[in-house]
Amino acid sequence: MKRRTIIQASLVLLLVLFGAGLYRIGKGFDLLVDNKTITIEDRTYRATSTVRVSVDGGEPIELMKRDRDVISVVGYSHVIRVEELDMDDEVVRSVEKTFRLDRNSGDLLSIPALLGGEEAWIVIRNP
Amino acid sequence: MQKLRALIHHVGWPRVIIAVFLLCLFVAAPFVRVRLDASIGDTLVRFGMNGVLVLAMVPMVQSGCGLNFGLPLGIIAGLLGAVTSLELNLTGFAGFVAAIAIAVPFGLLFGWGYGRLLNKVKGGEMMIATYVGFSSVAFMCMMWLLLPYRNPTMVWGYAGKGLRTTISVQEYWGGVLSDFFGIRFSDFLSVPTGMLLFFGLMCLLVWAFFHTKTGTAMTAVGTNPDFARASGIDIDRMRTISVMMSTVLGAVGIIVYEQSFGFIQLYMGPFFMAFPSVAAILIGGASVHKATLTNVLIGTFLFQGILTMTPSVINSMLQTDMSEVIRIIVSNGMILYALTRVARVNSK
Amino acid sequence: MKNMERDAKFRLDRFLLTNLVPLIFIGLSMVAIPISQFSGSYLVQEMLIRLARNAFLVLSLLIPIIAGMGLNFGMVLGAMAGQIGLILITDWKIIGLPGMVLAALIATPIAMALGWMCGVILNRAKGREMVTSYILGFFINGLYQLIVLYGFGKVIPIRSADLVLSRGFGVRNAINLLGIRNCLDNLIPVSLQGIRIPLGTFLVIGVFCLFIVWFRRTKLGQDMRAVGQDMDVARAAGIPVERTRVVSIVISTVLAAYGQIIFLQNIGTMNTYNSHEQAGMFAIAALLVGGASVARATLPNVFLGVILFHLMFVVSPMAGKYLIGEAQLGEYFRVFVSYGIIAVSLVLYEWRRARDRAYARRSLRGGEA
Amino acid sequence: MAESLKSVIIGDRGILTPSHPSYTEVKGMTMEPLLRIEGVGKAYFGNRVLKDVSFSLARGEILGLVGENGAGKSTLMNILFGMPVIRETGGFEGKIYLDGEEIAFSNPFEALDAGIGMVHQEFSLIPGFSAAENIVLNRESMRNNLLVEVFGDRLRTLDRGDIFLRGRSAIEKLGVSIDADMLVSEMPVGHKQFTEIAREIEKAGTKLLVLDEPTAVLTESEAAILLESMRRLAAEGISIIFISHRLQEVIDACDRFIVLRDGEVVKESGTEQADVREIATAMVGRKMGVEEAREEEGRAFGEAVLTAEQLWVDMPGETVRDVSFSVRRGEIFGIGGLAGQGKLGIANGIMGLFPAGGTVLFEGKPITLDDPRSALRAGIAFVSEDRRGVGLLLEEPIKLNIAFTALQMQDRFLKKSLGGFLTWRDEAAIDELAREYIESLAIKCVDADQRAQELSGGNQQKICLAKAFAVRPKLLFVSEPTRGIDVGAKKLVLDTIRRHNREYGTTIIMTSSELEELRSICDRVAVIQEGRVAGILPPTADRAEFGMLFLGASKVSEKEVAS
Repeated sequence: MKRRTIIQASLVLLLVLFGAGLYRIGKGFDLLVDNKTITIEDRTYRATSTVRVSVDGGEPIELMKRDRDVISVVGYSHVIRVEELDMDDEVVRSVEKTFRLDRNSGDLLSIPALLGGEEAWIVIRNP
Repeated sequence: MQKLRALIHHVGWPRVIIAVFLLCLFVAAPFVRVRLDASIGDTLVRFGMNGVLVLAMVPMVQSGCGLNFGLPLGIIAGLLGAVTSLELNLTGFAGFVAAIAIAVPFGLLFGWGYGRLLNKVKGGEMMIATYVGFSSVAFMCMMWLLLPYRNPTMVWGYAGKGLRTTISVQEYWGGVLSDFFGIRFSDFLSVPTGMLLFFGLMCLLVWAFFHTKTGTAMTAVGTNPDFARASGIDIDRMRTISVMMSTVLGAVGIIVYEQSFGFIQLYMGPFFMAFPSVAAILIGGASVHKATLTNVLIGTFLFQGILTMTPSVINSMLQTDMSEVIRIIVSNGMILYALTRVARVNSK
Repeated sequence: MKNMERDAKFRLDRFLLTNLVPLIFIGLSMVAIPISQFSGSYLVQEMLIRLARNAFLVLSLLIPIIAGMGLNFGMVLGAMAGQIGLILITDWKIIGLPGMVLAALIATPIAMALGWMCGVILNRAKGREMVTSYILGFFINGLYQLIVLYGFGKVIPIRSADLVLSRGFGVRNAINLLGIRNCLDNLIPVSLQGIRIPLGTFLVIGVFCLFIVWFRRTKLGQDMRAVGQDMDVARAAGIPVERTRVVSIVISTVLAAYGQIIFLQNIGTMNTYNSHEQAGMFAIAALLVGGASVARATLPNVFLGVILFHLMFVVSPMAGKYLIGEAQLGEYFRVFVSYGIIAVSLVLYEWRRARDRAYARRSLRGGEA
Repeated sequence: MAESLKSVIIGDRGILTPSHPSYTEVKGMTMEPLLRIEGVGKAYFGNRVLKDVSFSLARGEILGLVGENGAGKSTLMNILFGMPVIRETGGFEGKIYLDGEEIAFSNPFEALDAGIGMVHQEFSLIPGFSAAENIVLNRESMRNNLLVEVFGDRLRTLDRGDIFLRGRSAIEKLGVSIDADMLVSEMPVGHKQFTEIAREIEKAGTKLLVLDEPTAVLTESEAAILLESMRRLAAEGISIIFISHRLQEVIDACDRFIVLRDGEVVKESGTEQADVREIATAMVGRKMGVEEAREEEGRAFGEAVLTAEQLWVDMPGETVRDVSFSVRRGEIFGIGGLAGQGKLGIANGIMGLFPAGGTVLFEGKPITLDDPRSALRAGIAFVSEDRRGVGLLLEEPIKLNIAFTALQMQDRFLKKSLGGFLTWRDEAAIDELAREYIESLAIKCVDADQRAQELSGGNQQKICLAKAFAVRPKLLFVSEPTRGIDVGAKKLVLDTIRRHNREYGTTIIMTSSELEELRSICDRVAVIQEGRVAGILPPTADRAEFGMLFLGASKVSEKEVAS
């Protein structure tokens, strides 16, 4: 009987862990992808050109200057690929970056900051 | 202390709790700036409005058919009477009386069929009554669209046919009973004398009926069908009569309700109307197979009192409207209590 | 000789009575389908979707019937538990299949608690389980509203602005379930001649059918059958009757919670204060349409019932429109049919029970010579 | 085989068959009887039902237990099985030993565990299950699976193959042929009985089997098979207590028998020299406490007022098959017989309370059976044996109970008002009537408005009588008028009935299980046995005559008695 209680207890524990796991892999984020001039800690990054952005190899979106759009992603760890375009829609520069999200991280991805090599290119949106 | 406990046991815990709760609401009312006279006035109006509908439970419970969840059937008969009276353009007392006069035969007819059906399903009445009520309401939804009523105040303007969902009776016979001998104490408190008198008259009729030979037989059928049969009483006939009475009372009840409310509600309006009446009579202390006029009076007053007082008092206290939720919990909790209590008595 | 004739007539009557409801529905559909002018492929697609959507909910009704407790009108309790799970995962933004499974995981303990309570109450109302569970549904609905309308946002934190009423607490009336919409249906995309088949859901339903078949062969299933047929004999043999009945309701409630989650992932939006009420009624109506009775229900009843009932549901508004020129009339007609069919089934069941009792008595009667 | 199983007596009590395996042990004097009952007694609320009962039962022995209804057989069995009702009413006196160890079970399951099996009169089978499933009910063969570890033992899977085999072998043990896969609902009655016995013997370690009137529902050939099975089981070492009213069966099948009467063992002997008549006499014997003397008076009766021809009544548990009799005006006619034989069905059938057929003439006019109004209109009243069920409106006042039938059937105690438009209850007249009967029948109550349920059994019975008297019947059926009421009240009730007969000349048909009661007030007594009239005797006839009729041991036609 004791053995069975242990099995049952561990099963409940397993289910709780399973639930936590589901929470992690299923957690969705709505990310704002922003191609605007931004100032982070006295450093200003200018939005210079049109960019093409795709997250996790998904459908790419194109952002003109001063554009912003929403991307929905699932999970905590992602890869973002940004391609800078010139007037003829030719790729000038392409940057790929892996990033992690968590509860406290912001949800605004600043492309100019990313391209400018800023560490804190993910910022909390001002309400 | 012993006496108090015996009294509470006799009255029943749920009724005591609800009565105390209602009392608290009345006491608390002035402190949260709710006018007491207005509250009392509202309670009296709702008491008169719903009284006859609650009374419609009594005959069926007394004959052992259980709680009349099929009340919508009676209500439909009343609605037919009401809209027909409007179609005839009758106003004032004439309109009201005509509505009842037309509704009663329908009530008798529906009740007869409904009673015959319930006789075939003894033991399963309540569930079947619920669904007979529901399906008859749904059936009438189609009928309201199709029946050839033409009075322009009642039909949809654009189509020229098909009855509206809500029809005003103000210009016909709205308030004829309520305002009859209405006594105004203040701007907020007026007593609907006529309506209360009419309710009293109905109670008297039901009381008198249960003192006749047929009424006595009906009580016996409800209390002990085997006894009644051994005494040569036709059980099925008594049950049918009780169902017809309940249905007719339901029909009259809804007309009284409408003249006070000022509107006729068609389509899905009657759908859940059985539940407040069932809850009210149970709060009054009735059980699934025994109901008295005292149960009706006390139950209607307590239940309608709570319905009137909770929105005003609780809302003022908590700043939220919880009255609907409280109504659902109180009324269904009461029905649930009655259903489980009966089973326990039976199993002994 | 006379006896045999009487028996044969009795059997024929019985067959007709047992299958009256499905026969009526087949007849109605045969008339209404041509009038509605729907194409065959449209109807097939529609039926597949609705089968996936509803079958699980209907299946959850089977176990209490085995245990002799009639139609479990208390399944709305499970539906409410499922909805609470869905509200939470929507607020947390858990997307896709993980979200759905997590919702089910959250709903399970709630449904178990509610089911246990329901079972205990029904044990106190033996012989009138159905009406009691029906009222119990309303009662718990009151508590559900209390929690969802006042608890969420005050006691239970919710952050998503899309969910909260403008006053700062309480959940909105309509919730968009975009995150998990069709995630199970489209898990394994299959298409046959332009007709999409929600294979993922069908697999889950199939597994569940196997579970029921297996369950009937367990000791617990056997005990439930025994309790359902004769409570006193089962008790005398030492079977814990009350406990068995409670367990059957708990299982049914938990399954109803899963069923409601599957149902809502297919619909994609949730009506916070109404979805569960309809779940119970439609599931019961569908089961009865399939030829089940209060005392007996099989897997074929479930599938036949869902198809016939929803065929009627899809077809009747259009049929009403073409026939009388009023789509509204068709709407009311299907409401009427849903309630009417439950009423008719209950009446037939009680009536048949009375007749069978009389027949059994007659056959027991001693020789008259 | 049967002959070789006939018992031999060892010492004064222990009995074993020579062919029994433990026979040799017995000779070595190591024998302890399987069951020994010593000085067992029981009283319910001061009412003594068992007194100093002692006997013992050896392994493989078949003991017949006979006695009238109410002789204490079922109380004895309840004690043996540890039924909760015994403990709730204060336990029992004396000691019971099983295998030499004292036992006192607190519930029947403990008795089952200890190896005592019981087959009840009413079938305790699940109708939708097969014979095998019923035989192993709640003791199914099961296999483990993974889920058991999570959800507990009840999720084990059934091993249907093994269940079938176990069922079949249990049936084979009985020596009958029943398909183990057949559903109980489709079985003939006899097979159900065998299935139930098979269930008891399938239990591992069943040592003692109690069969409560197992042959009552069986045909003769089925009964013969059953007796044969019993002997086979006994030969395997299972002891059997066989309760039956069919004395010949007891003599044929048992090694020994005891007779219970009024809670005492009045006779105990081997079946070798037993004689049916002797057992019957022992069973019926004289009862204590009921007055014996009856006034011998020259009673003259009028013409036949009620005649029943080929009456059958479908009353559950009291089926009447074919009954004919006639009752003369002014007579008190008694109907007796053992419980379940159909005596109660007669009055209930004529009063239309249960489906019935045949011809019943009252004052020359036929009574429509199946319609209570017909009999009531003809002037027949009925005091039901089911006082609380049929006799009274428990929740209504006394006065309404008394006046009810007269009010409904004869339109008395009504008054009209509004020019005859309304018919009311005449409360004053009802009060008057109630007062009258409360006084004349000495009903103990607060007033006429007291509810019937608050009265004692005897006073409730008087209200039932008052209700019947109030319709001024020409003929009155009284069923079990003294059941469940105390001794003092019994005499009052019987005196009331007799007085009513003498004063108003009302014809009375009284049904009772108490023979002495019938003999004390009836002019003739009919005995019903298996739904038929076994005979009609004058009350002065010898008790043994009645005993023989009760048990169906001999058929005495009315003509023989009359001549």
